[in-house]
Amino acid sequence: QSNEIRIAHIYSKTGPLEAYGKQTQTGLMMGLDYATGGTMMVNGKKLVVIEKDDQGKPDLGKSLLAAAYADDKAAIAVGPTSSGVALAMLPVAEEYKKILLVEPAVADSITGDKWNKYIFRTGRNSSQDAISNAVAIDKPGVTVATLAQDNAFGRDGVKAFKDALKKAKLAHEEYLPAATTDFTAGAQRLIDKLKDQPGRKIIWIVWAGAGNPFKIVDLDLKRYNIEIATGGNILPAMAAYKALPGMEGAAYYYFGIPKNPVNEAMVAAHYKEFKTPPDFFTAGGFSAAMALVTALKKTGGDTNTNKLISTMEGMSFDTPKGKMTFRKEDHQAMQSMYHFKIKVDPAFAWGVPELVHEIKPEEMDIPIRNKR
Amino acid sequence: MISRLLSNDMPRNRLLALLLLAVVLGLAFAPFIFPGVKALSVAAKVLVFIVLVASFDLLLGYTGIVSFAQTMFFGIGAYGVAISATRLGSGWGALLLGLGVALAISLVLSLAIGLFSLRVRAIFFAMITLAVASAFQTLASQMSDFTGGEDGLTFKLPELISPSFEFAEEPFLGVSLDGRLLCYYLLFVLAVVLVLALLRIVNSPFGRVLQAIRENEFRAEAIGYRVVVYRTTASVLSALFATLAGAMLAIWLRYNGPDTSLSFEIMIDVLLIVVIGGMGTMYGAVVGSVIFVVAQSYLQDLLRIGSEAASGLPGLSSLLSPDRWLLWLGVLFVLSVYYFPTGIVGRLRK
Amino acid sequence: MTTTNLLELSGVHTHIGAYHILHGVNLAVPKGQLTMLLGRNGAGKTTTLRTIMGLWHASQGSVRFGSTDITAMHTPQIAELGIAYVPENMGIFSDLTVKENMLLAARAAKNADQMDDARLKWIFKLFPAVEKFWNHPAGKLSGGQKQMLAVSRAIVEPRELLIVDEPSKGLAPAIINNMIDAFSELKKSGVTILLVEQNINFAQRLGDTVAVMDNGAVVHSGSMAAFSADEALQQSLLGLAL
Amino acid sequence: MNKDFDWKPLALVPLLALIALPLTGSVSTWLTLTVAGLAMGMIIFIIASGLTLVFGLMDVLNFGHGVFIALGAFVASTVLGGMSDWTGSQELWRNLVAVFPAMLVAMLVAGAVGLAFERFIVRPVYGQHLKQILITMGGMIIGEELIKVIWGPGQIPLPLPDALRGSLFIGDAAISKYRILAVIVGVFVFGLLAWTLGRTKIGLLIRAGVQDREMVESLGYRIGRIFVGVFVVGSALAGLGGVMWGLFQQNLIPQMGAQVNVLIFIVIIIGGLGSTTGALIGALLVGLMNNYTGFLMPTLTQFASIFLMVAVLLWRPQGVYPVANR
Amino acid sequence: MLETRNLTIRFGGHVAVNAVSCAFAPGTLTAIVGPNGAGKTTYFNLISGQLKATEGTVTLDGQSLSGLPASARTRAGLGRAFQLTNLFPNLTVLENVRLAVQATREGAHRRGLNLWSIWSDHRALTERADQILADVALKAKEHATVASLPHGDQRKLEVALLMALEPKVFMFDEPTAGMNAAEAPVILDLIRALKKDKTKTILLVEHKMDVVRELADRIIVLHNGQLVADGEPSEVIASPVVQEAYLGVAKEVA
Ligand SMILES: Nc1ncnc2c1ncn2[C@@H]1O[C@H](COP(=O)(O)OP(=O)(O)OP(=O)(O)O)[C@@H](O)[C@H]1O
Ligand SMILES: Nc1ncnc2c1ncn2[C@@H]1O[C@H](COP(=O)(O)OP(=O)(O)OP(=O)(O)O)[C@@H](O)[C@H]1O
Ligand SMILES: [Mg+2]
Ligand SMILES: [Mg+2]
Repeated sequence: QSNEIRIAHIYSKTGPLEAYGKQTQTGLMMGLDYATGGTMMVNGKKLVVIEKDDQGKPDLGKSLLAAAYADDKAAIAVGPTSSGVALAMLPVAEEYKKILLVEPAVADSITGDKWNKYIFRTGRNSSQDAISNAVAIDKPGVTVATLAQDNAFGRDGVKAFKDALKKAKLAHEEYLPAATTDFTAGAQRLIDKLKDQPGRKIIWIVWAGAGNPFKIVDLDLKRYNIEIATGGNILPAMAAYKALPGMEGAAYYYFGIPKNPVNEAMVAAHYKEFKTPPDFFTAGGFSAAMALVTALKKTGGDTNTNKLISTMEGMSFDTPKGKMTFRKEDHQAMQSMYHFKIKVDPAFAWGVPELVHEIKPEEMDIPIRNKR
Repeated sequence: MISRLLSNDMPRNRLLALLLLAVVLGLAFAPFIFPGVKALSVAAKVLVFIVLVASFDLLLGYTGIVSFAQTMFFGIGAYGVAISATRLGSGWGALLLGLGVALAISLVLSLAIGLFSLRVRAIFFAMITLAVASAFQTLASQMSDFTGGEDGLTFKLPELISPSFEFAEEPFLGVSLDGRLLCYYLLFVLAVVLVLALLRIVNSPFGRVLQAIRENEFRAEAIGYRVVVYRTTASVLSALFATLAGAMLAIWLRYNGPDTSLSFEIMIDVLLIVVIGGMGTMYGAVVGSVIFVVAQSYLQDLLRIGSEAASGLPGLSSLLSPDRWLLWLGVLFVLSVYYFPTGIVGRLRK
Repeated sequence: MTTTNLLELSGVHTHIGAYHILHGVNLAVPKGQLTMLLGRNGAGKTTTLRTIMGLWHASQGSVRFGSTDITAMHTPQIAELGIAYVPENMGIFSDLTVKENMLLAARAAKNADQMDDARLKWIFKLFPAVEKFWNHPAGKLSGGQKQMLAVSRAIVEPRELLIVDEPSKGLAPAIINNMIDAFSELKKSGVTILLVEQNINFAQRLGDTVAVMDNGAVVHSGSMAAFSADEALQQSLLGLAL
Repeated sequence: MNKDFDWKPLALVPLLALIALPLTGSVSTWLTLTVAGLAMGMIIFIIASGLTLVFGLMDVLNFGHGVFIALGAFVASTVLGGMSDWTGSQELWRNLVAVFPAMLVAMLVAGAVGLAFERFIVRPVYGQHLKQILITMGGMIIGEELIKVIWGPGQIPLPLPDALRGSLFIGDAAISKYRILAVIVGVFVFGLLAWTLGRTKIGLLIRAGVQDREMVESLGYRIGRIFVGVFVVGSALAGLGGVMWGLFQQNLIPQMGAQVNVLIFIVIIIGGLGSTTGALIGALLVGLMNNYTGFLMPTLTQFASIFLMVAVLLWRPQGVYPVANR
Repeated sequence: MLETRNLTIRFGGHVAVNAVSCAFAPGTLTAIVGPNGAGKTTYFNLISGQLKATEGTVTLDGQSLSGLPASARTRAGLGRAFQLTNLFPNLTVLENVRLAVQATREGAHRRGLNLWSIWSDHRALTERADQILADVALKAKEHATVASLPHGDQRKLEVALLMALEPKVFMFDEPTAGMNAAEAPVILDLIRALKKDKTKTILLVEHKMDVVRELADRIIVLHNGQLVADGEPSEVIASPVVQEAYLGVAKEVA
């Protein structure tokens, strides 16, 4: 027992987010492998990953996490894929006094008002997403309207984005039901609000899910000089960007952008194993692994929770996205984001984001929202 | 005595009686027989489903009404507890208030749906409830200030039934005596009482009229029963019991969200359990819930063993992959309709 | 007179679920004649007809139609051989109109215009209600009107054998007369008919041969004339004298 | 039939549009919304048309219908993926040449799977609604999982061929080109269905078979085969609908079938279970209603079609064209 | 006293029952005859509330029944057996009858809504049901499910349900149709016994003229929805309307 360090990875092996969850798992395993130099050992202790499938169901995630800590004696847990599951899990970590390293659930409240001291997060939060986008398009003379899902994810995103806009003017916020398939009506409202504005006009879209809001370009926004901006996404979703050459925004990750040895190693390993580039969530899983191994190495393989917490607070570690640092106050990993511009390259099935500017953590003022 | 308790509706088959006895004993001593957090969660889920499915059987099996809104009432119960605990704190008062409000809402809603829709064709009723239930789900995620949206609500309950409460230092038979255990037994008692109550209802003169209506509504009206009254009463009762089941779920999980109590998936599980167990027999709800919930909870583990065994055969192992557990659940759906047309209870009693 | 049998059941046993209903039915329906099948309620008459039509299958014994063994054939195939069947419950498609009901029975017609006019006229004359309610939903007809429609459907096209289960029930006396006329005309045109009937007068006026069932077996068969004459036999088989 | 044709439901469509006119404010906005809504209605009609046959006429509550829609879309993505030369072309005819075989293959595959579905899943439960719900639900789950096995669990793109992107303009109002294609396909499907069911005996036979299968067999029809045939056609139409829906969405997820289920059930119910004209009207009303509420009160869009259904049922409890007296 | 006044129903243009006014006194058996489609069943439907009259009223002992639904009319004392058998197919014979007994005995509407007593405790109901089954000679089959009964037995059960309701007014719609000549007397004996009671109003739709002749105190004739004759059985049967429109001149068979 003492020769093992058990890590539970709870994620959507099945369910609507299956594809995302699997990327995380791939990244996590690759990351552990890379960080331990292929040995899967830290200080003579073997790292054992226990996989659990939350199916995207919060209640299930909750009981799985409890079972992982209690029945499987996991020292640390990683996951989950969906924010809803993560929020249900937070109290369990507190109950069992064990660390939960959140990756890639994004809701702000995980490291905000629902946070407790056992929670760390390597993944970016909604604010980081929104603020980096704001930084990317915030210029004087620009008029922005937002198009978002009418749920907590969309509204949080727009709020953070709005708060971060300093120079540009916000003309309108459009919220559509998450299940929207036909965007004509929403687009028409946006056009009505924007068409008579002076200067550069941008619709900033924050959308996750099945619908495809980019179809609104079919209404020929160019007539009114309206542009579209949005964040990055997984590769299949970026296929829609092919129709939007020149579109700008800020992304969490794209395999071609960060230039560092860790990323190069990951991309190479991924090509080797799957013949495809790593995606969004692969990078996340990899980062989580790097954080874990870095911390465990520092404690000398000791999994005592309090010791781990004090080690990890303020800890910096290398990731495919460069250096990240767990902020002491809310345990959120501070990280770079990437201002990109879409280029169409026939060699790729998706619109290729080209780096315009790396937005360093210092350039973003990410609010601390927990009540510590 | 036992026969009165069961409202003179005895299992009428030795195997079924043994099975039921095993289920009751198993659930009564679950914390001691099946150690571990997961096992206890599964047992608690079984208890909740028994009540939920039994409440649905009152509607489907006994009255012959196909409704897809059962999870809506289930959700109302769960949200009632969740919202009041979130807003009013973790006292018993808040818990009971939430439950009371939830029951009242379910009553009004089921009455309204019942009076409107029971007049249209049966199949329309089914589709209308489907639509209403999906609208309700949307509503729950749109009113996120109140319901926590898609993320749901995590809340605290009275100390006595919370895991942190320990009423004895020493574990008993290897089981730590804490609030979680008390919570489980609270659920257990509730489930027993509610199922016996439902059994009483279906074996009352009222229950017989419901069956008559299921068989031939026109004739039931002709011999003097006001069909609308009976059917509406049945839908309301069923909604109230489902609400109670929802509250039980929320009490156990100390969490609630749309996926947990409102999703269509749960509705389908409930339908399937009714059919596997045997429609129109409360015992079917009990036996079906145990079998289904246990199978669902351990199917992935089972498949993992299967796929490891089949790892030599690439095609088979990708089908046996634990990630494709739903595939096998689907197959279970199909097979159970093929081979248990009258359900387990029906087959045993034959 | 030597007659060949158009339909012949020998030693037919039929089970419905766990129940053994027919216990070795032997029944011959001579070609060109009208055979009456009599018996108490529950004797197995309906079951016999359904077994002939392949709606239930005999577990033992055989059913022959002309030179074909139809014991194991499926209902549509049996019907295609030239058998029309009016079931006990009439089998009216109540959502469809009378016209549509008739059209379905007319297999050769692709649409209403292609139905045989002369034959329709004849049917309308026998059963005026069918014409009167031509475009009404059949479910709205009165009990007797439904019965008329059911029989009309069976005769909308010529068939070699007509099997009818209690056609006279619920019909007004005047219509029963029409029905009798119809069956005698059909018989004249060479159609073989097998009728189950409770209305003894009806049976007596039309039948050439008779078979009496009891407890799932045929207990008597012979010519109608002989049966009519033998009161003691009637008394013992049916519990009444004709 | 034409003399006493019931025109009232038909008038609902322009009526709804007229009511919306003053509410939307500007004529060009109204026109954009109306045309888009009608075209959307046509797409909905195409995906619902198969269900008119299967649920409406055959009375099979097929909750698995959505899986055929998904299947059609995924098959199309494979076919179109292999013809990128044609889809990537700027010329309309080349694009259409690519889309056409995609539709054909999708229909063939969906129809073939429908054949198996009928045989193994639906056949034992004709006439038993509850069991139909369960067993087809099981079929749906199996189908969805098999799609995941074949095409992977994630989202995959189905880009619209180049020449079908963008819009045409009437004054200030924009009409996307793809929707015009959808209208053409929709009208074609409608014509074909209306003709088959109205001018041949097949519709009658199915309705009769649902009521009293034994009697139809006793009349000498092999109702089993007819049912298989209709089910296959229904599935193939769902496959076609899947291609149209997929190209409209431009990306596909395995769950897409389940997502449209409620929508198409609503359309069929409004239409009166089995009436092709009714389904068309239902689809157009839903399409318009969604667009108008989407513009006027976006938060209520999700409830718009349900509201519409309840309103229609209050007016005509059997749907706009109850099939019994079509 | 059951009375209909000006009772009318139209289906589109078709007037199925046309302004029928008629009173039926307790202690009499009135036979209703008429060609198929004359409106006999529809007339019953209007009286018992299965159809809503376009015009006209139905009163029972001075109490108006017009606005009431079928169930309320049954509770007020109208009992009805159907022409096309209409039972609870998957319940047993005994349960069918027991349900009917429960429906009307001793203020039993409340008993029907009784959620909490155990059904099988109500012994009196079972005993009464058993007795009725004995009356219609179905006792031997009381545990059979209805769906498996032959047609004739289902007809008997149909009558048994009516008996169980113990109504003031008995409405029989061709009770012996499809019943074997040896079995029919069971039902006819029951009707005779009811007649002896002298307090019951009995309406009987029947096409078999020998039955009508023997049982009826009075015959009314419906033709195309209209009441065209009313009176003594022998008179009515002899009248030209009946001879021509109904019996098909003198070729009587039944
Ligand atoms: N579905 C069934 N299941 C079980 N038994 C049945 C079924 N149908 C009929 N029987 C039984 O079969 C026997 C014969 O019934 P059948 O209907 O053939 O009688 P019949 O001679 O036509 O009577 P009737 O004159 O009343 O119509 C009866 O005892 C009946 O109870
Ligand atoms: N719901 C309805 N809609 C339209 N027409 C109807 C309806 N019910 C009955 N009719 C018509 O009213 C007429 C009277 O029918 P009814 O059933 O009362 O006849 P009946 O006298 O009982 O005949 P039978 O002796 O054949 O049973 C028939 O022509 C029938 O078609
Ligand atoms: Mg019979
Ligand atoms: Mg009648």
